[in-house]
Parts: sequence; structure tokens; C-alpha cells
Amino acid sequence: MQLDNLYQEVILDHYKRPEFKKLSETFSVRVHHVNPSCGDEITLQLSLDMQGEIALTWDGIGCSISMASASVMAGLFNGKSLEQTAPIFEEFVTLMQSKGAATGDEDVLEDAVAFSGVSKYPARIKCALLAWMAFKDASVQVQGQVK
Amino acid sequence: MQLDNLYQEVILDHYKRPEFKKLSETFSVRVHHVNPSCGDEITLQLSLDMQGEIALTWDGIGCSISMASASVMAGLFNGKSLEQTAPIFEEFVTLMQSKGAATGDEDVLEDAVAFSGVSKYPARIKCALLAWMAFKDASVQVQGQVK
Amino acid sequence: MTNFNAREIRKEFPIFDRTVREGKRLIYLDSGATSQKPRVVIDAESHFYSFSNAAVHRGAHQLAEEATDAYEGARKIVADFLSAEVDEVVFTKNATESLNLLAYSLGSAKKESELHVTAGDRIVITEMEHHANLIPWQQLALRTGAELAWFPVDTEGRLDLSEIEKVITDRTKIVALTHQSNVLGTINPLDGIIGRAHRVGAIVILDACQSVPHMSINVKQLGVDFLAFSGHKSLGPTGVGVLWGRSELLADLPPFLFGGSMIESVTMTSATWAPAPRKFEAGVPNMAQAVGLGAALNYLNEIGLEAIHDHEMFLTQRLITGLEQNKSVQIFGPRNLEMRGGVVSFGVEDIHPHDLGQFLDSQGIAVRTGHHCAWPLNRKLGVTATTRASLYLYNEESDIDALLEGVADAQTYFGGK
Amino acid sequence: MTNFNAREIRKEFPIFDRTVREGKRLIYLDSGATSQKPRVVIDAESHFYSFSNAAVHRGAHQLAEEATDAYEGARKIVADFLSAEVDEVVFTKNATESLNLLAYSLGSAKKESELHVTAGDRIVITEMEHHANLIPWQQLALRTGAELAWFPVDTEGRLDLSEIEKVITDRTKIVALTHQSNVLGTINPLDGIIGRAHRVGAIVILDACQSVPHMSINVKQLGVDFLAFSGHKSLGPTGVGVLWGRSELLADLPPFLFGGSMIESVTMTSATWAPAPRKFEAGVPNMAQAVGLGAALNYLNEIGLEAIHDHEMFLTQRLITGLEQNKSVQIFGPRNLEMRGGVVSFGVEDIHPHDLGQFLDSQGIAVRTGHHCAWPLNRKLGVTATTRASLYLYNEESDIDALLEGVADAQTYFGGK
Ligand SMILES: Cc1ncc(COP(=O)(O)O)c(C=O)c1O
Ligand SMILES: Cc1ncc(COP(=O)(O)O)c(C=O)c1O
Repeated sequence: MQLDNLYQEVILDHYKRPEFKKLSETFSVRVHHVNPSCGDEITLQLSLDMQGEIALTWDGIGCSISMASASVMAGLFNGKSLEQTAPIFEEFVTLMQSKGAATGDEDVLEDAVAFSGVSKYPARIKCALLAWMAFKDASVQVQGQVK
Repeated sequence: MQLDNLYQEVILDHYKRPEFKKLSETFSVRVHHVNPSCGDEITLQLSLDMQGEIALTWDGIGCSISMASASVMAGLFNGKSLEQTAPIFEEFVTLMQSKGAATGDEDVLEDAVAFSGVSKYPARIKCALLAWMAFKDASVQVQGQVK
Repeated sequence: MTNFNAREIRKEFPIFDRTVREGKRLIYLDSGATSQKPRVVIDAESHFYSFSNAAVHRGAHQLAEEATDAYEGARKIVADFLSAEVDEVVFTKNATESLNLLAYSLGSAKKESELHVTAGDRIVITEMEHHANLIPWQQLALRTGAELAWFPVDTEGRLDLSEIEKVITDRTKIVALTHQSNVLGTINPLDGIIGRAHRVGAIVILDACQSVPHMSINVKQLGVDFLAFSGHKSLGPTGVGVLWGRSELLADLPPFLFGGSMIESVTMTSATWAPAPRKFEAGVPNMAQAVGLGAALNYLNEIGLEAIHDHEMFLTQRLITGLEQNKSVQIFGPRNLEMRGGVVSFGVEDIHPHDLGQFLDSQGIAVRTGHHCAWPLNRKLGVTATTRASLYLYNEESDIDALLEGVADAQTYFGGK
Repeated sequence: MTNFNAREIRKEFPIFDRTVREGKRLIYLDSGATSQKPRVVIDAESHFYSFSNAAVHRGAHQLAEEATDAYEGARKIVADFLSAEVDEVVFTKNATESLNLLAYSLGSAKKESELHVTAGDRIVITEMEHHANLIPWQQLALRTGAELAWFPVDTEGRLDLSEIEKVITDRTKIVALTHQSNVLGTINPLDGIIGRAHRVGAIVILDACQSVPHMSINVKQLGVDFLAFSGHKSLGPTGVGVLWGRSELLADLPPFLFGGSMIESVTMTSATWAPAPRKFEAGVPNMAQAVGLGAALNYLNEIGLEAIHDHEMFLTQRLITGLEQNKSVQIFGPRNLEMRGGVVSFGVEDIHPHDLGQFLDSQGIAVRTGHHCAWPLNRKLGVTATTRASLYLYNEESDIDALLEGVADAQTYFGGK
């Protein structure tokens, strides 16, 4: 079924057993993003430790795509530096905008290549990007704090 | 030519040699009406003498239909009582709304039957009625003064 | 079973000749968002452009006469459809504009006018309003200092009118509410609300977007003061809506959009207005769309609104009964068919509406998922989104069955993986 | 003679297959009021209804995706047509709404915003404005206490800019003017006005209703801040207009119409807005009409705006030369072809424009007569009405010749009786 392209195993797994989906007690920056067309929401907390390593937790309500995407992203980014996330972020956004033409670089995206099917469903791209846009917002804020 | 139905001899004659088209020095009521879709205007003055006889003068700028209609109406109404004008007024309005189906009662309308062709040209009905609507307005006002 | 022949009706709607998602039959259950268009409507617009296209009210040439006839003829059709007077019908671009027109115009009514809204006055709405009948009133309240109050929705999805005397106070100037909820399907009881509103001197504005296309409406009998609906939900073209208002109120209201064709006279510094409805229709209007709407309403009349309504209620019954048999399904809104229409929102345990909608789409079934532009109502229901199926004359029993089956299959799909 | 083939082009416009007034060939010289529509535009609307009709931005089903693609694709076409960014293009119902949107939105801009208009500020227009670009500013002045000032028109029908420093004062916030007069055909020189306006911190709003359809426009090169035009004058459907604005200004402006699809989040008492252009497009939009406008602009591009412009100017020259040969004719507006377009207004001695228009109509010639929604300009010209011929790509030399002959025949008809 065509739909299996969208709902890959990895996505449904992350949806059912999301990672880092529990807001930590402490954080440097907290952002709340909403998808206005459907009401899905995410709260994302971000801190950088002394080495500049990311600590990211989140919570949210939303569809499998938005929640799995948050889970996958948290898995990818936790422990990395902001610099290290940049190419991953870029690659993911490019993949989402590819209208089904790209498959994504698995070396860069790891589990996140599972979202390649989303780019064929324009209404769902925002779902997949919800967490990522929240992260972008939070990372700008956290860098502001550091300076 | 079809157009001759609209521009009957009588109309063009009245347009070129309008009657009562000169505002008198004295009057009871003066009204000014404008056709908003084209800017044509008429000023109409009305008085009733002791016997209730109409004295009506007018001036205006407008197309042949609007000006001839004012002239014909002035000719018809001057010297009559307001009561006497009512059936003429009714008949004329009915004729205008007839979409070309009526020819008008010549006994009532006299020269004004020449406007029967107008009712086939919806955009021109307002031209033909400009003076008549001004008269209606003025007659209401003049009756208000009498009471 | 009704003897309404939806299958024959579908043939008059070109879109049903196409398929979706790898050759699937189109099962369109999203008419609450926008309806499909019968050929007569599409042709009416084309015909206007091909035969009588010219600027209405402005030219003295034959095309302009014909265009004016067509446009004003459409106004007459709308007026008759609502049992209203022809000069009470204003063409707008959609219901949203109709409602905003009112909010702006009421906000600038003269001080002497009964319609003038000012600080301390009250505007009453309900908790089930579509954003189009909510935010304009928030904004009017903001501009004027008036207070916004609303009727809450109860657990059955009905308006809670128990405190009506407290909600519609003596200072209430405007009561604006939906005739039928676009989320719950609830049809609101108007008599008591109108009675109370008129007793305190308030006007009643009805958002009839979800009712006019589906039931026979007589504005005189309803007793409301203004009514708004959209052409595109009534089988008509996009880009046209209607505002109906009592003529004495339209006469009293100031214009909203300013420009050509709505004036009486103009100088560099001032202007006066044409009488309604012209005063509210600035610029070259949506002529072809108004004409298309006329064709749509004629078409609805031919089939008969009673018959359409019965057919929709028959399908609604089948849908609700079917959904009720599914243990994981929660229906939002009245299950009782009394005072409800063919809009059914529901949730399925453990499946987010987006995912459900996506699955159904893969089966050719078009439903709507999300907050349906009624975000506060969603909060009240305690959900971020619902799945909504909304019916119209071209739906068949098999559409309902496909939906019910699709929901079950989605449960397998998302549960089983 | 140009080698532009208007005769072939006419074949693509179904309306030219009909005749008027007892079998006469249709000579349409009223494109300044509204243009005729080529088959590709009519078909684009029909095709939308027949294949992809669904509410944009709202559904997750295939039809909704396709409708969104079509609608947003049309936005991209408009943006490219104007050399603008896609998010700078707002769809409205007509140019009148575009201009009113601006007037309302500027009138409620935040105090902190540079766009805020208040008592003592100045709004500058011109004496040649169409009511659509005049009355909204009168009203804004009225609401805010700002002062309305204007550039007068000289005897040649050109703007008198000699006192520009006095007209555009330091307190000027808005300069709103027409690109091309819909009465005189005058094209206004923008550079000096924009320069002065920007020096004093004012924004420049261009009413491009009569220019966008007829000449190649690049908003970046023009240097204006906002621009409005109508679909229906650009071969597009009725019921669609465009507002273009610089993105940073659109971001700063508050919304105008409130409802669905323009929000970010909503509670019962407050709401926040989506980014532009969505913030300005409340409700289900005029989807089919936007798509039709896209098809119209594509069609114009295919033929080429340069070629169209040249053709129109060639015909304009022929018309003006012809009219000048008639001793009883007075042309209003520039005779010199520099900085003028294909709109020619004139008067004929002793024949009222209505009568002339009626006579021409009887010959199959559609012109416009009246004040052309520019009443103050008419007063300045010292007339209550003029007769206007306005040209477009489907007009031929023979149309011009027919008009010139028609005028002469009218003189015989009305003079000879
Ligand atoms: C110069 C000008 N501005 C504004 C308008 C208004 O356009 P619309 O009626 O399409 O809103 C027109 C056309 O009527 C026009 O010619
Ligand atoms: C109840 C209700 N009110 C208002 C609207 C707004 O209608 P439109 O988007 O056509 O302006 C809708 C539809 O979206 C609706 O369902």
C-alpha cells in the first residue's frame, strides 16, 4: 500500500514509544509551538552543558508524524553540539521539501530517513517539521543566552 | 432603425426646445436630483397657487431622454392640481417598468407616450424618471408646507 | 431507505467522474468545508463569460444590460430562496466577509442609531462558533469597548441556555450565533434566543453557512435580523457569499467597502451613498459567481430541500448508528437526530485524527480533520482535533459504509503494526 | 501596422462568437471597465471545479492537496508576473477590496508602527482617482483625523506636480495614486513622487488597475510599497483582485477580515495571526477565480505584454488622430502618446454621452459613458459625463474605424432629426 511509504515502521514505533518525551526539571530554554491548521502542539526544552552538548526533552499532543518526528529528532540531537545538528537539520528540511523526489542521506539522517514519504503529502510536511521548527527557535534563544 | 423607437421625434424636439426650462424667481419648494450612475442633474421648482394649480420650472444637464422627459412632464403638469397629476405619474412609471410590453395610454400621457421605447433599455429608465422622481419629492414637500 | 436517487445526482457533478489515490472511487465527505459543483453551476459561470460579460450597472450597451439582468436576476433567486425582499440581499465574497461587513458596519453606525455599539454594551455569541463568527466580534468588542459574552456548550454538544437572562442582558446589542454547528452538527433552537434578544433591543445575526445549503429557510419566519451564508457550500461557485438583512436595518447601517457603484455623489472630500444593497457592493462585483450561485439555488430547488434534508438525515442516522457500534469511537455532538444536521465529528481511540484522515484518504474517502476553525469548542471538548464527516445530496449509503469500514481498517492498520 | 494578429486572438474569446443588436458584430471598446475572457481562463475555472475542488489549506485528502497546489500555484504566477515574492501576494475579491483592506489595516496599525496614521498626519491622493482610490482615504482621514490633500490635474490631463514639496509634507504618511487614469489614459510619472514620499517617510500605494493588464510591471523596479489590481480587467475571472505589498510592511500590518485560515491560535476572547499573506485571506478563498487569474496572466505572458502594449498604442494613435479630425470632438487627456495608455475619453458637441453611447450601441459598439467613477475629475474637466473608448489586445483597426464612423453617424442622427 502506498500509505506504507508514509507510515514507515520506524515512525509508528517512535509514535508508540517516543523518546525523550518527558520534560526535565531544569532547562535553559523552553518553547511552545502549535500547528495552527490542526492544533497539534509541542513543548520543547533545551539546555547546553559546559561542553556545549545538547540536552533536549519534549512533550506534545499530535499525530504520529509530528510526535515520531520529535522523538527521532531528540534521539539524533541529544548529546550533539549545535554545530553538529546544523547539517542534519538542513538535510531534513531539504528532504521534506523534495515532493517525493529525494530519499534522504541515511548517514546524516539515520532514523529520520523514514520521513521521506511525508514529502509527498503537502499537508503533513508541517507535522513532520513541527518539532524541528521548535528546535530551531529554541536553539536561537539558547545561543542568545550564551552570548 | 430600432433606435428610432427610443429616440422618437417628440423626444428630440423637446430636447432641443425644452419647455419650462428656466427657473422662476419665486417658488415654494426646490429640489435637486442627480443620477448617480451618470451624473445627470435636475433642479426642479414647484409652487401651488391659491387654487392648488401647479407652477413648475426646472433646469438641468443631461441626456436627451432625461431632459426631454423633464420638458414633457412640465408641460403635462403645469396648471394641473396635484391630484390630477397622480394618475399620469402612475401611468408613466408603469410604462417605464413594462420592459417594452406596454405602449402607454395616450389619453393620459399625451406626449409622454413617446417614451415607451425607453422601457426596453434598462439603463435609460432612470434617465426618463429623473425629473419625475424629483417632482414626486417636491410634491411631498410642498404638501408638507400646505398643512 | 429513501427513494432519493443520489447515484443519479452524482452524475451531474463532473468531479465524481475522476478517481483519487490510485484509481479509487471518490467518497467525498467534506461538504461542510466546501460542496462539489453540479454541471449547471459550472456552465452558468462559463456562459456568463462567454455571452454576457460586461461591468454591471455601468454601461449603456447591450452586454452591460444583459450582465446586469443576469446579476440582478441572481439576486432575485437568492431573495426568493430565503423568502426575502430582493433589496435585502447583498453579495459578498464569502460568509466570512458577510460577518465582517456587519461587524465593521455596526462598529461605525452613527451614535444616534439604535445599532450603535459602545463601551458597556454587550455582544453575545456562543462557544460553538466558527472563527468567522467569533473573531470579528472579539475585534468589535476591542474597538468599541463592548463586552463579549457567550453561551456555553453542554456535554451533549447543545447550547446551555439555562442562564439566558444573565447572558443576554439589557445592555446587549448584538446576538450572533450559528444556526448549525460545523463541528457538532447541532442545530440551535432560535425562538427563545430571538425572543429574549428582541426584548432587550438586541439584533440577532445568524451564521447560516451550515443550514442554508441543507434545509429550507424562510428569514421572515425565522425572525432573525441578519443572516450570512457562503455560495461555495451551497453547490455554488467559490468567491461569492450572501448577507441578508432586514431592509430597515440595512438602510440604517453605514457602508463597509468604499468605491465605485456604491455612491450617490462624490467630491474630493466627501461622499454620500446609494441605497442598499448597492451601498454594500463596492467595485465591479463577483458577477459570474453570483450568477453561478443563482444556478445552484435553482438546482437545489428543483431537487427540493425537503428531499435533500430527508436524505441527509437518513444517511446521518446510518452513520451514527454505525459509529456507535464501534467501541473505540467517541461521537462529539448530539446522537439524537432531533435538531441536528448531517455533520458528524468523532474520535477514534489511539488514532490521531490526522492519521485517521490520512488513512481514509488512502481509501478514497475525503473527511476533514483538525479544529474545523472552532478552536475554543475543541478545547471545551477536550481535544486538539476531531475527524469530521459531512454529508450532502450526492452521498450514498455506500459512502457511509465505506467510511465505517475505513475506520475499522484504520484501527487494524495503526493498531496492528 | 503592427504584425500583431488581433483577429486570431479574438477567436480565443468565446464572446466574440456572438453578435449584438440585431446581428451586429461586437465591437467591444469597454475593457477599461472589464475585459473579456479567453477560453483558457473560462476553462481553468471549470477545470478547477471539475477536478480539484476542495477547501484549500484545510484538508488532508487528495482533493484538498490539489486545490491548495492550484491556488498557491496561482499566487506564484501572480508574484512572477509582478516580479514579486510569492508571500507578498494577497488575493482579494477586486481592487476595491485591496485598497479598502489597506485603508482599514493602516487605520488600525499599532501606535508603535511606522504605518500608524493619526490626527495631523497627511494622506495624499490625486484629483484623477477612481472612487475606489479616493473614498477609502476620505474615510480613513475621517476616522483618524488625518488630513486629505491631493495633486490637481492640469488642462492637459496631467498631474500638476509643481508644488510637490507643499503637497507631500513632512507629516505625510500615505501617498495613494493611480498608475494610469481610467478616464484620461494619462500614465503618471512615479519616480519623483516616490522619491519625495520616501524622503518624508510616507508609503506609496499604486492603483494599478489600468496598468497591470496592459504593460509589463516590475514592482521592485517601480519602487512603490503597495499595488492593487483587478483580475477581471486582466482577462481573469470576476471576483478576484490582488494586493501586493512589501513583505516587511505586510508583516507589520494588522489583518482586515477575521475568520478561518488567517489565525495562529484562538481563544474565546483573543486571537493571534498567521503570517502574511494568510493573515489577509480569511475564510474559504476565491479559489477557482485565483486559478483563473493565473491562467489569464499566463496567457498574457504568452502573447507578450510588450506586443500587447505596442498594439494598443498603435490603435490609440489611430483613434486619437481620427477623433482630432472631427471638429466637434473634444478629447480629454493627453493627445501626445508619451505616457498615456489606450483609454480615450471624449465629448461630441451637442450630443450627450448617453445618447452617443446609445447610438454606438445600436451599431454594435460598446463604449462607456458617464463619470467613470471619477466624479471629482469630471467636475474638474467641467463635464458631467464623457464617452470613453478603452482598448485591449482583441481590438482591431476596424474597431477604431467603426467607432470613428459611428461618431460621425451619431452626429447626423441627432443633428439631422
Ligand atoms: C483606476 C481604477 N481603480 C480602481 C478600480 C476598481 O476596480 P474594481 O471595480 O475591480 O474593484 C477601477 C475599475 O473600475 C479603475 O479603473
Ligand atoms: C459555521 C460556519 N461559519 C462560517 C464559515 C465561513 O465560511 P467561508 O469560509 O465560506 O467564509 C464556515 C465555513 O467554513 C462555517 O462552517
